[in-house]
Amino acid sequence: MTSENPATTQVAAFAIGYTQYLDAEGHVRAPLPAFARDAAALREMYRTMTMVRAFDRKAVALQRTGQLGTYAACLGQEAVGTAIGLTLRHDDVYIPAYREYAANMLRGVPLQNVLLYWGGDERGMQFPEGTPSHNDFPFSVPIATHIPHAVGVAYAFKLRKQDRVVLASCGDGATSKGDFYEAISSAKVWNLPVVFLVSNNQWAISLPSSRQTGAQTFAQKAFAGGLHGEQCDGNDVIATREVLARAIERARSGGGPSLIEAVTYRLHDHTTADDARRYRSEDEVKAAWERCPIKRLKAHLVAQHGWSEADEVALNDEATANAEKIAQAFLAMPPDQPSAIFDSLYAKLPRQYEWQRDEVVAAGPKGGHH
Amino acid sequence: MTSENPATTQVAAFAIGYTQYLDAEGHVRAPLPAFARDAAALREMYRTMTMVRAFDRKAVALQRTGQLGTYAACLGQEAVGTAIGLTLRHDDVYIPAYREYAANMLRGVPLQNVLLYWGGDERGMQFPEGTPSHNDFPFSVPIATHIPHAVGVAYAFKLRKQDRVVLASCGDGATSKGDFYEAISSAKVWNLPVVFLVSNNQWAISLPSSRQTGAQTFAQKAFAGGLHGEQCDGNDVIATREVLARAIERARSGGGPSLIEAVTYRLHDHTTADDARRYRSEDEVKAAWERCPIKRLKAHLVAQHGWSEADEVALNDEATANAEKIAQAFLAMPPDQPSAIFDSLYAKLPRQYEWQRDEVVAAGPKGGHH
Amino acid sequence: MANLALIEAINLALASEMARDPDVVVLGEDIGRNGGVFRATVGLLDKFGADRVIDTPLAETLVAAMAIGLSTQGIKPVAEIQFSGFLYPCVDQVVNHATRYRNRTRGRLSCPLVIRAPNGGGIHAPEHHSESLETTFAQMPGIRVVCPSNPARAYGLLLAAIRDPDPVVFLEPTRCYRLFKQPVEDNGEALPLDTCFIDREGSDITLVSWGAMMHDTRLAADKLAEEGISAEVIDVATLKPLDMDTILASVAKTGRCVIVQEAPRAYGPASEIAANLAEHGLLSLFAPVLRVSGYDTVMPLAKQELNYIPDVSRILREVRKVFEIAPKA
Amino acid sequence: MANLALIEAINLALASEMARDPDVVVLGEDIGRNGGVFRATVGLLDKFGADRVIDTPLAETLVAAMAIGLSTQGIKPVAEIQFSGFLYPCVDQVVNHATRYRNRTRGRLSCPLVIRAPNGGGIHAPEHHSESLETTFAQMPGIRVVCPSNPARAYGLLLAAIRDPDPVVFLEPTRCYRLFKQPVEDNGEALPLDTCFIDREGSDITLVSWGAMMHDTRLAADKLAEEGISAEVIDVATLKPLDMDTILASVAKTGRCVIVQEAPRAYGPASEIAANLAEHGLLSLFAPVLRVSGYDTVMPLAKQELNYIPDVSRILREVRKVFEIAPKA
Ligand SMILES: Cc1ncc(C[n+]2csc(CCOP(=O)(O)OP(=O)(O)O)c2C)c(N)n1
Ligand SMILES: Cc1ncc(C[n+]2csc(CCOP(=O)(O)OP(=O)(O)O)c2C)c(N)n1
Ligand SMILES: [Mg+2]
Ligand SMILES: [Mg+2]
Repeated sequence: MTSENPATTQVAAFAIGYTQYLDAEGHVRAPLPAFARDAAALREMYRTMTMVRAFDRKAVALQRTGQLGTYAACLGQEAVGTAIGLTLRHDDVYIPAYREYAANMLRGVPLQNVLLYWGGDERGMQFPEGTPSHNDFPFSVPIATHIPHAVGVAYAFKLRKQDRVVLASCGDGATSKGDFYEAISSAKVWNLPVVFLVSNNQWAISLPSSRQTGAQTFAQKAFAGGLHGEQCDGNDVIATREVLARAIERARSGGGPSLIEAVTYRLHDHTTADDARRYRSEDEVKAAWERCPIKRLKAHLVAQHGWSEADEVALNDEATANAEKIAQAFLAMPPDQPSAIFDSLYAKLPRQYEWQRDEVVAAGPKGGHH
Repeated sequence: MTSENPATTQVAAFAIGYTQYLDAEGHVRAPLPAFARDAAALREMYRTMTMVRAFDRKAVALQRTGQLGTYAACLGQEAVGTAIGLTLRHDDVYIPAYREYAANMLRGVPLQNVLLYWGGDERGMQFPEGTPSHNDFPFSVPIATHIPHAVGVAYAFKLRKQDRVVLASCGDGATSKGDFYEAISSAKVWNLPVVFLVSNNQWAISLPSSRQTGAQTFAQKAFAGGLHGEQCDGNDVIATREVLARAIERARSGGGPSLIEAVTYRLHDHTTADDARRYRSEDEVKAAWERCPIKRLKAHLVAQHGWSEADEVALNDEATANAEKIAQAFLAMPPDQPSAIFDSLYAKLPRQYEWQRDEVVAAGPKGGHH
Repeated sequence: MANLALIEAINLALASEMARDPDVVVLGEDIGRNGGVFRATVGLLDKFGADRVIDTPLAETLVAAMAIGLSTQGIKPVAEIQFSGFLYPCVDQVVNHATRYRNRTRGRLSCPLVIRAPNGGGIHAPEHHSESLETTFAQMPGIRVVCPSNPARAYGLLLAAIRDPDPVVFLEPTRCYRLFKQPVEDNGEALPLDTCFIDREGSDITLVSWGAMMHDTRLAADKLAEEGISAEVIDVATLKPLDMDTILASVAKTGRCVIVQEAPRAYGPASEIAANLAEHGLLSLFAPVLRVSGYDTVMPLAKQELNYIPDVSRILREVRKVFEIAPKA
Repeated sequence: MANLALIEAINLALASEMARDPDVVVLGEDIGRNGGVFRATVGLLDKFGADRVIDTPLAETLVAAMAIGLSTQGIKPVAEIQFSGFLYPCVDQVVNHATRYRNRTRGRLSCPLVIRAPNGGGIHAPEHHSESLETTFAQMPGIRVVCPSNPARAYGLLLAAIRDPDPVVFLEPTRCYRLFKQPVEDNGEALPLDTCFIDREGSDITLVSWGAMMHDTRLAADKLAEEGISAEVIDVATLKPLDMDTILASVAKTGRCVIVQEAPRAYGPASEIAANLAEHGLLSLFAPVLRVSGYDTVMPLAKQELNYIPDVSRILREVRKVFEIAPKA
């Protein structure tokens, strides 16, 4: 309350909490949650982040050598994807933006699908049957417009009395779009089982988050809809996993939607089509590397769980080999049929467009391009 | 903070204040602001509300007798319009939804223009030159989409280093639309001189505000953009005027945008095309009549400023006569030319459409209708 | 068999399909207790409960997006947008998502949804309530756009739209909601979504229309009949995909064609039909294809809407032009 | 006189008009320090300052709405939308407000604004980056829609768009941003916004196109010339209002017409042009009006976009059909 006016009474009050377990150096700042006292679980998280980072590096390399289209790297944001992948249940639904490849991987998406997609092939979003990802949504390049779909999906769960949860994720930039607010606000109206996750990586292409909004935190946007909102250190995979797990549990048990802001940093250019040196300082990026999620979990593993240099080398070798294998699988994919541009347009192509399909088939494939 | 977790620290906190001077009975709850200690000023506010209420009643009567199209009454919400009209400066810009006729009137709109508009004649929004309203925006029937225009207008003021302010108003329903959030959030990014005013009249047609949002207040939506947000009793013209005046002053002096929620009640059907008995109880409406803005200011005037029954009768007679005069002026308006549907479409009608204009002119007017 | 107005036929189709298929839900603003601003959903809340008759907050983008989310889970949402001018906030969601999830996931997700809205003017409604939005949606790949013109077709086409596995925009002729009644049997039978209806057969000229303008087109055909001119009247009904076969067959027979739409002239559906005639029917045409349309101006407010909306006399004027150029033999 | 690519001509026009008119501002996402994702606004921030070169939050509805607000105050905003697929959130604002404030207030307020965006595919961009949106906007009353096809016209048409007192949607051919260069003089001279350009004169057939497809249409005309067929090539340039006079005069001369567009076929601009030919040019036509177009399918991702976008061979195929039906005398 700014006012001391006796005519004014306080009618509502709110606060935003920020959760961190591991600081940038990997020091433990607070008693760890159960899952994070288990060395195997920590190693698994570390492994996931490392595998994804190697994949990410390989994808950028493929793009730089003309073998892949525009690619959005997840460098520095591996903890968020990992936390998502480890907290959602098999039958939950994940509605991602893009850039959280660890989550896709953990939910069963072969990473060559990610390359297919950025390589300009719709088959990339055909996630495999039998995996959790099969019910997940494809990447959403249009910013924020996928978020209100979570409201519909969660409503369907509620209607069918299923205890499934939806997680919709987006970036800091996405929170400026009306779709974001329409989604979070309506989700609370019906108290739906949704978690909205904002990966605040400090930048929306060239716009720093400080010029994206005048709000001190992105988490407080929750109050616009009366949702639970909180912040976590998105480079601390333990904090992110814990805060997400609580939000998912809240949603599953009828406690309604939450908005979680994971504070992280985009270490790479926005995409391979971008050159971040135009608009941000090397110093800032260098400082951000110090807060990298992999570095800090490694420090913790080394300090507390006997992670050795040999472990590290072996893991890195495995990750590099795996990334290579993914790249090869991607490059070996035979191109799709030209007719495919009609085959999934409608359940059954209206007879009115059959001649167009025939024409494309007759013309044969034209100018494939990576 | 819900969490007692030592890993969690509070990083932001907010509160919403509610301002009221006159309660429903007209009792003074707190020391009055200067303007409200002046009997003449209070009488003028009372007069404005009474004149508008008589106009409103007449407009509904015109519609019921087939002389006017669908009309949105302002019954019960006269205080908000009055407060707006009295706080904005001549050269400020007012971007209304609809339903705040007192504000339009105080800014120089002849009320027959309001009838023209609801009667289906574009000339209604041609506010007269030489009045403050000449720079105001027309009513916005599409909900909320006019609100972000305030950002552009305020940006223009800032660019030109003018100390003018924009006030954009809307209803509780409007706060569910993305346009609303895009506007409030971006206004804060540039710290623009805007006041966003939500007239929370408890209903958006048939949807009660409790099902419009899960937020306890509409004012707290301000926090989504880091704006100043507060609530006032929108049926207390003193509180509304005071809170608006502070917000306008804040905007004018570089303090940035505010979001003000005026808590009021829609005593009439949504419009003359609506029948509110379908969805709300007579008891609720009856109770709301007890909080009516005119009733309480009258009580205060009677108790504190010697307002007599003779004063009341004289004012009511004047208001009725005035409403009658407005209605007559409206009914006497000759119809617009058919060609008018082309004349303001472009600055100069492209030659490509001249034949269409000619055709309309040749056909002559068809089926005028009230 | 009940004698129903078009809006009642819509209500009947909704109630009928909701009873038949528990996966059908309706959503939109004021559609619950209030029964919809045009009363299309009246009675549904009591019959099917608030879980399936969903009053949404005031946000059309959300309404479309929520329908998309629901539909990906196999729910069949029928979303109502209150007035045509408020369909625009749905455009982004429909074109970038509803029409694409199937294609983008190669069939993994899909959007069997319907968005219903009143379309067009003529009832002296307020500003932004009377627009004609066929082209806005019909130009989108992956969609169906349906414009019923009478109660029985509204019933059968709406059933078809709900059952269709892909997104359907269902534009109802506002002006005809209560203009006339017709016997409508609640037989649960859908009508095809890819075929024009031949409203009446004729030999001298083909009149093509859809939605509310069908009413005036039928009246114009009556008038022509009095004058000994036999007009074949085609109700396009489904604008996307467009059934040119029926229209071309008719024009092959009559050699003359006038297309009637309420939408502004430029880039309207009549242009698409005329373009197809210029491509596939040129050799059967005795005369230019003329379009009767709204003007290329903002839909006027109530007092002037009749100066904008085509009427029988405007239709007849164009028909006469055709016969002047190509007189009846 | 500098030799400029189309994107450089856009940049030159912006810089030139901003220097000339202090009321011109640019706004959009990443247009400041970053210079725009296609570099259209590079250098403007340093020249004109952050007040006039406005990086907006990520919200296209806001970008359009803010431009509207600015323009009502006599500022002349030029808003950039990064990619065509993100124009859709502007639709509601443009159709319900930008095109209407003048009319709704009977001239009291107006919206002298420009919304610029890349349009169409062919550069292997990600999803939702390659759509063709002419019809989305051209169907709106009260608007102008401009599609430049080369650097010099982009310069002159953009100046005209900025100076025009009404809203203009300026759709730039993404594929031509850097495809070729052309001498462009910074002479501050605007080109007309209501007239087609006759790109080259010819006598046997009229080829009509605009934007990026003009490039392929010119190549097709070259090829036809080699075969002794003289094609008149018309660059429509301004799709709304549409200059049919120039097109009709050409077809009156050639008797044959093929229209080339990248947008999906149904309800595309080619249909509007063909409809006008079917109405006003029927008697001069020796052969059906054929349309070369994108297909009625979602714009495919990069790997398949060339299976979608028309090319010279598809243009030539339709031209040959015309000459089969109506051989050169
Ligand atoms: C609706 C829309 N507008 C613009 C773009 C272009 N664009 C792609 S990513 C991006 C920035 C996104 O920022 P943020 O939401 O923070 O996500 P991040 O990329 O940082 O993960 C923009 C503007 C887009 N994809 N969609
Ligand atoms: C975009 C849009 N959607 C729907 C409507 C139909 N409609 C008119 S008023 C209204 C309710 C508005 O509620 P609120 O914002 O609270 O304002 P109030 O009428 O209560 O003053 C609705 C849904 C509209 N005018 N615009
Ligand atoms: Mg970001
Ligand atoms: Mg309200």
